[in-house]
Amino acid sequence: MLKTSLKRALTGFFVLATAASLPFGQAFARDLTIQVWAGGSNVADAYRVDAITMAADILEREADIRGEELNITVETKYDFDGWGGFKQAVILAAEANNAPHIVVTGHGDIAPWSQSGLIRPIEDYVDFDSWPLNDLFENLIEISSYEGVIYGVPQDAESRPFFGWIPHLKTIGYSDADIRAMPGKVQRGEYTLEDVLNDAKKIQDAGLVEAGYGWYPRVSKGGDYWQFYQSYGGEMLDSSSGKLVFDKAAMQKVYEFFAKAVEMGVTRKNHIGTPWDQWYSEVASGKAGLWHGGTWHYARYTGKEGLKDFFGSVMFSLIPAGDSNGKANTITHPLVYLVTNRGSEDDAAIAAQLITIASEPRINTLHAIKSAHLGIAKSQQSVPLYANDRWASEATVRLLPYASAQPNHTGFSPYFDAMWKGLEASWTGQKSPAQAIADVESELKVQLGGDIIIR
Amino acid sequence: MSQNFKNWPILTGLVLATVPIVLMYSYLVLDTVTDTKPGSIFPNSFTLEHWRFLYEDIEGKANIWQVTLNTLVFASSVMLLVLSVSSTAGYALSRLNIPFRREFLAGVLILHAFPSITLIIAIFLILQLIGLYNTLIGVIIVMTSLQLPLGIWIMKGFYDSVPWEIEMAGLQDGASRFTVWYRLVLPQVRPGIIALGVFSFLSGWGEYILPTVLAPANNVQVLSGYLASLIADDRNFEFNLFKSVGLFYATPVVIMYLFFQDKLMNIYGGGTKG
Amino acid sequence: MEIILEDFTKRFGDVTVIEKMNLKIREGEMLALLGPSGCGKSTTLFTICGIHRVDGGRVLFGEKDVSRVAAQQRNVGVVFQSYALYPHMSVFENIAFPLTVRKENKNTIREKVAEIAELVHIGELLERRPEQLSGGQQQRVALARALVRKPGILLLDEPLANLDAKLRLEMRSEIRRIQLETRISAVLVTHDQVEAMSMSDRIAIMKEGEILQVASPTEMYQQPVNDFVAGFLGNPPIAFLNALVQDGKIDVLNGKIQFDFPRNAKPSNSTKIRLGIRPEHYQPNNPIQIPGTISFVETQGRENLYDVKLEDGSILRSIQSSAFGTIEKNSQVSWGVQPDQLLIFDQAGNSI
Amino acid sequence: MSLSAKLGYVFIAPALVLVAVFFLTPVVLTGIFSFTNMSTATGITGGAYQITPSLLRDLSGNGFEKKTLDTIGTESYQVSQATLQVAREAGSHLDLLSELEADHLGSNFKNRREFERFLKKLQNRPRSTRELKSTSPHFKKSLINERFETEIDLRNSLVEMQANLSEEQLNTLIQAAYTGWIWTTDNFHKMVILPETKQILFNTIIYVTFTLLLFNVGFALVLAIATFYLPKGQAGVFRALWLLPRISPSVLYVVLWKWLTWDTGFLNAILNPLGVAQRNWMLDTTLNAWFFVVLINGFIGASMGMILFSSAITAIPKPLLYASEVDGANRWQQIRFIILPQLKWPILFVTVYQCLSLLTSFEQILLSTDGGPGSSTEVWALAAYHSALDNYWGNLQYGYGAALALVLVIIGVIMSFIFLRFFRFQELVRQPRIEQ
Repeated sequence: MLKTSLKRALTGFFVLATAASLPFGQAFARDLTIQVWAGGSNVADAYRVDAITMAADILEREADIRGEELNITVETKYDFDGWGGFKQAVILAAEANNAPHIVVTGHGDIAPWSQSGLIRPIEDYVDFDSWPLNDLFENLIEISSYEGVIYGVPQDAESRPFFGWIPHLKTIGYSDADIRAMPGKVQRGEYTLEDVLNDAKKIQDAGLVEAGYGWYPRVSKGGDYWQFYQSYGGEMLDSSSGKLVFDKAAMQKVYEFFAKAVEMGVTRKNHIGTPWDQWYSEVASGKAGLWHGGTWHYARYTGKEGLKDFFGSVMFSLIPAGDSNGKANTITHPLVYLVTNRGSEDDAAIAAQLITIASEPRINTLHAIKSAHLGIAKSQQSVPLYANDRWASEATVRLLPYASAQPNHTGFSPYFDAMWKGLEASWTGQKSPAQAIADVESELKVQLGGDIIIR
Repeated sequence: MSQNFKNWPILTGLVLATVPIVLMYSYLVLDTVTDTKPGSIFPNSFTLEHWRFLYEDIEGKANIWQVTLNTLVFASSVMLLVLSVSSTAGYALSRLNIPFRREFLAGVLILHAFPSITLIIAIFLILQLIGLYNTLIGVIIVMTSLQLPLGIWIMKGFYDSVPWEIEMAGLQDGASRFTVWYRLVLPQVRPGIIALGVFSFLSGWGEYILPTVLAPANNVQVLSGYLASLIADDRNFEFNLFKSVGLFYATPVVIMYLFFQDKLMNIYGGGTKG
Repeated sequence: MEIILEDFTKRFGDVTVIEKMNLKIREGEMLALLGPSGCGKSTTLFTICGIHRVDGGRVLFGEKDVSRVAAQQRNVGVVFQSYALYPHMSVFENIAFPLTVRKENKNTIREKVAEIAELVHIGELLERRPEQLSGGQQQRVALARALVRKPGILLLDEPLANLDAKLRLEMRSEIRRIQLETRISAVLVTHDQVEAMSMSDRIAIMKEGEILQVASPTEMYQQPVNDFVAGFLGNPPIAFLNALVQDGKIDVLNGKIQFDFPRNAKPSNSTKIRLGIRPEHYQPNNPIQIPGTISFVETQGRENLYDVKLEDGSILRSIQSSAFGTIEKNSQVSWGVQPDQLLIFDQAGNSI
Repeated sequence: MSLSAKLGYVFIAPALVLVAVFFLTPVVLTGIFSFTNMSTATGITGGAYQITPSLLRDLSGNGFEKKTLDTIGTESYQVSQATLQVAREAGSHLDLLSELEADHLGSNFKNRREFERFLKKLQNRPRSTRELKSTSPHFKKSLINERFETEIDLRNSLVEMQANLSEEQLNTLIQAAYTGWIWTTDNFHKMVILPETKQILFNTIIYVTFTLLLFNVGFALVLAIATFYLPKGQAGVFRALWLLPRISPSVLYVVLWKWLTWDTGFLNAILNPLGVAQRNWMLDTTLNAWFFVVLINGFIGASMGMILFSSAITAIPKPLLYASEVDGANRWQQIRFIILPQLKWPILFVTVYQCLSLLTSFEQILLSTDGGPGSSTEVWALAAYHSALDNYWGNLQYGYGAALALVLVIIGVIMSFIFLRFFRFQELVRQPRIEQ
C-alpha cells in the first residue's frame, strides 16, 4: 500500500533472506566505511567523532560474538573553518550524493535538511524504548525532532548561563550567603534583568571595572540573545499551529534592555564585534562585572585563560527574568547525530547503531567532561567521571531542567537574522528600539509571510 | 631619473607609506623563530617550536606535506593549463583567420572583467554533474577556466606585438602555420608566457574560495584551506604558529617572486594598450 | 623562372586596391616595382609570395598557376624591409631554418649554409645573434636565408630602407652582384627611384594600383609615358613649364619665346601642353634661351643646383658644374633648352 | 575552410570548451536559479512529496474538511487483513504475522512507538531492532510524513486512502506537499523590499569608491610617479614591496593584518605604553572596520595601477621632460603638465577595470571582517556568497544568492560594454595580414 515502506521492507527482506540462507555460524563478512563529520569542533571536541570510532569497535565485537564478521572503517573529520564552512561542505557533498554517513551538527539544521531529504529519520532505525536511548532527557529528544518525527540523537547539551564575578559582587555588598542564594533568587524571578543593570552600574561605579565592562554580553550574533526574549515572556514557536511567533512587545523590551545598558554606560556601544579572544581573557580575569556565556566556556576559563578558582570567582545561574510576563530561563543548543541519505539502507542502519552505542552514558561522558559540555542522559549523573566533575554536575542540575531550545523551523534562520539586525541597530543607536521593531516586522512579513504569527 | 629635483621628500613619503608592509612581512619572518609575548614589540628568545608542524601533524589537521603536495599539484596544473590553452587561443585570436573572430574577441574581453566568483553555485552544480566535485582535478579545471579570459587577453596582447614579418618570413621559408607558431612566434612571446605563468601559478597557490567550496575533503585540502581552518579554530589561537605555517606557505611564492619579479611586472605588457 | 601576373585583382574588404593588373617578370632579370607609398607595390609582392590571396586573375610561375598554392609551397625567397630575422636564433640557425623545416640532413644543411654565407660574405658571423649584427650584416643574413634553398624567385621589399646612406650604396651593389651571380629572377619593391634605376634591369612604375610603364631604367628616364613617371624619376627632379601650341610652334611665356614643335605628330592649334625640362637640360649654352632670376642656390659640392624663377612665376631647375664658380642668388640669367631634349605632355599628362 | 582557420579552430577549441562549460553555462544557470526559491531545504535537483503535520494545519483553514485531513494525517497503526497482507508480501516474519492475525486482528494503535512497544511484547516478537523497524511500517494507516519520490506515487496513495478529495483539492494538496523548488520572482521582490539591500548597496559603493580612488588609482599614481623620480635601485625596492600584497596568498596576507590590528596585535603593543587602551582596531567600530577593509584591499589593488602607470610614464619621451626642466618647470608642474596628461588612458583603464574587480571581490573582506562588525562591511558580492554558500544556519539560499549574483552579472556586462568602447575595439580586430 505504501510504496516507500514497501521499498524499505523489500530491501530488509532481501538482507534477511540472504542472512537466513547461510548455514548458522558461517562467517558473514561485511566491510564498510562510515564517514563522520562534526561541525564547530576542535581538538577538545574530538570525542564527537571518536565516540563513533569506539562504537564501531563495540559493534564489531558484538557481530563477532554473533558469528558475523563485520569490519567498519570510520573516517572522521572536524577541521572545518567554522560552522559556515562545515555546513557548506555537508550540504554541497550531499547534493553531490557524497555526504558523510553521519553528521554532528546543531539541531536547527534538522528542519531544512529533512525537507530536502538530506537526512533520514533516525527513528526508522533505532528503538527509543531501549537502552541507552530510553535514558535520554526528553526535552533533548524533542529538540531533535521535527514535524513529530525523531530525526537525530542528541550528542551533547549545553546552556548559556548568566555569570557574575564574585569578588566584585562582594565589594558591592553581597555576602557569601547572598551569592550562594543568588541562583535560586534568579530562578524564582526575584532577581531580574533590571537588577543586572543596577549591579553592573554599582560595580562600575565602585571602580572595579572600566566603563562599559559592568554588563559584558556575548560579542557576536548567537542564540543566546533569544533567552532575553524569553525573559520578557516572548515565545519563539506557537506549539499549536507550529508557526513562528514574533512577540513585538517582548522583543521591544529586549532591545530596550540593551539600549538602556549602553545608555547607562555599563555596556560599550561598540561592544559587538569585540574579538572572542579578548573577551575570554577579560571575563576570566575579573575585567568584567556581569556577563552571560556558555557552559562550555568553563573549559576556556579554567584552561587557556588560567582561572584557578572558578567556583570562588564566578557565580552562574539561569538568565534572570525581565519582567513578570517572563521567567528565568536558558537556552540549550544541543548538537545532534544525524544519519544522512548516503549509502544503502543497510549502511544507514549500521550508522544508526553506531550512534546509539556512542550515546551510552560512559562514552558520552568522555565528550561532556573533556569539552565541558553537559550530558544528554539522566544516568550520566551516576557515571563517576561525570559525577565527580563539579562543573558538569552542578550545571546540569542548575540549568538543564529549565533549558528550552530554538525551534526547528525552516523559517527560523531569517527570523534569527532579522532579530539580530534589529538588536544590533538599537544597541548601537542607529535606530530607536521602536523603530527597529517596526523594521523587523516589515522584514518578517516579506521573508516569512504566513509562517510567522506577529503579536 | 632627473637630477634637477631632490629625492629625499619622495623617499621619506614612500618609506612612511611602506612601513606597514615592511613591518608585517619582517615580523612574519621574525615571529616564526621567536616567542614574542602578546602585546610586546620585541621578540625575546629564539625557538623552533612554531615549526613543529613540519614534523608532527597538528591534532585534527591534515598532514602538512600532503597538503603542500596538493597545493603544488594544484598551482602547477593551473599554470600549465592556463598557459597552454591561453597561448593557443590567444594566437588564434591575434593571428588566424577564423570566422567569428570578432565575436570571440569581444566575448573574451567581456569575460575578462567578469564577476566569476559569484557564479560559484552554478559552477558547483556543473562540477557535480560531471562528477568532479570534491576532486582536485575539478578545482583545477574551474580555476583554469576562470583565469582563461585574462590569460587569453594577455597572450593576445603579446602576440599582437610580434612583427608580422617574422611570421611571413617563416611561411616563405616553407614552415607550416603550426611550425611558425611553435618555433618562431612562441619564442618571441616568452616574456608573456613567463609573466602569465608566474601569475597563474601564484593565483593558484593563493586561491582560497574555490578549493574550499569545491573540494572540501581532507585529502585534497590545499594550504589556504589548511591555514584558514587553523585560524578558525579559536581554542588554538597562536599567531606565531599561523605565521610559521604562513611563512612556509609563502616561501615558494617569495622565491618565485624574487626570481621573476621583473618578468611579472610585464604581465600587463601586451593586453592593455588602447 | 618567369613570373606572370594575369589580370591580378586584389581587394581588402570592400576596397579594391589593384584591379586587373598584368605584369611579367622575365627569367633572370631584376625588376623594380617603383612607386609612392600606398600604390600597391607591397601588395603585389605579398601576392607573388603567397601571403596575400588573389581575388581575381592568376599568378603563374613559369607555366604553373600558383594562385591557390600556399606560400610554403611556392619556393619564393623574400627579404623583408625589417629583415625579419628570427631574434632567438643564431645567424646559422636563421639561414638553416628553411632547410630544417624541410628536414634536410644536418651535413647538407651545414654545407649549404656555408656556401651561401660565403656568397654573401658573412662566413665569420654564423655564431652571432641578430642583435649583435650591424644593419648591413643583418641584410646579408636575410639575403642568405632567402637564397639558401635556391628559390625560383627572390623578392626584396624595400631592402635598403633601414640602412644609412653609406651602407645603402654598398648594399645596392652587393644585392645586384649576388643577384647577377645567382642568375635568379628578382623583384625589388622600392619607393626610391635611384635604387630602382641603379639596381634593376627593368622598372615597373606604379600609381594607385596601376602599372603606368614597364621599361628599362634608361628608356623610362628618357621616354616616360606621362608626367607622373617623368616627375618620379630623376634627382633633382624635373621642372614643368606651361606652353601653348600655335601654328606648329610652341609658345612659352605668353608667346615671348617661340620655337618649332620638335616632333612630327603636332597637336592642333591652341592646344595647351606642358614641357618637362630636366635640370641637366636647362643650361647656359643651349639654343632656346629662357630668362629668369635665380631664386635659390643649393651647393652640392661637385655641382650647384639653381632654381630660376621665370616672369610668369614658374620655376625651372638647372644643375651645373661648380668648377665655373657659383652664381649669386637674385642674379638675372638667361639659360636655354634644346627642343629635342624636351619632354612634352598633353593636358592629361600623357606624353606626346 | 582555409588552413589557418582549421588551425585556428584547433587552437581555440580547448579555451572555447572550458569557457563555455565553466563560465558561460554558470552565467546562464545563475540567471535561471535567480528565478527560483532554491535552497538547501528544496535541494538543487528537485524534490519529493511529503505531507507534514504543519502542512495539514495550513490546509485546514483552506476549505479542506477536517475529516478528510484527519484521514490523511492522523497517524494510526492497524492490524487488519490488508496490512497483514502487505507485511506478508514484504517478507515480514510469518510467525509474528500469524500471531497478530490470530490474536490481535482489528487492534489499533495511536502511533508507531505504541505499536512497536506492543510488538515487542508478543510471543513471536521481532528478534532485532532492525526487524522491528522493518515490520512496523506495513501497518501504518496514514500518509503523514511519508516521503514520495514522484507525484504519481503520492496521488495514487491519496486516492487509495479514499479521503474524499475533489480533484482540485488533490492538486492543491500535491502542490503543497512538494518539497522541491518552484519558479518565483520573489527574490527580486525581496531584494527591493529588504532594508539590508540598501545597507549592502551603500556598503558596496563606499567600498568601491574609497578603495578605487584612494589606492587603486590614487596611491598607484603616487607610487608610479614617485618611483619614477627615484634612482633605479630604490624604485625597484619600492615596486617590489608593493607587489608583495598582490602575490601573497590571501589567507596569509589577512593574518598579517590581523596581527597588526587585533587586540594583542602590534598596534596595541606600540600604543599601549602611550596610554591608549587596548582594543581591536580592525573590528572596534564601523569606521575602523572600513578603514582597514579599504587598506587591506587597497594595498593589493595599488600594484596593478602602479605597473601600468609606471610603464606609461617610462614611455614618455625623455626630451619632453628635459625640455620642461630647461623651461624651469618645478616638479609639480612637470607632473601636472607633462606626466599626468600622458596617463589619461591608463587611468581610465585602471578605473573601469578595477571598479569591476572590486565590485565582485569579497575574499579579503570575508577573511578579515567577514562583513562585520554587524553587517557594516557586508558588500554585495559577500552578501551573495553568504546567502548562497556560507550562513550560520544550515539552509543555504541558492536562489536568493543567485539573484544577488545576477545583479552583479548584469552590472558586469554593462560595464564590459563600456570597456569595449574604451578598448578601441576596431583596432584590435584588424584583419590578420597573412591571408591563407
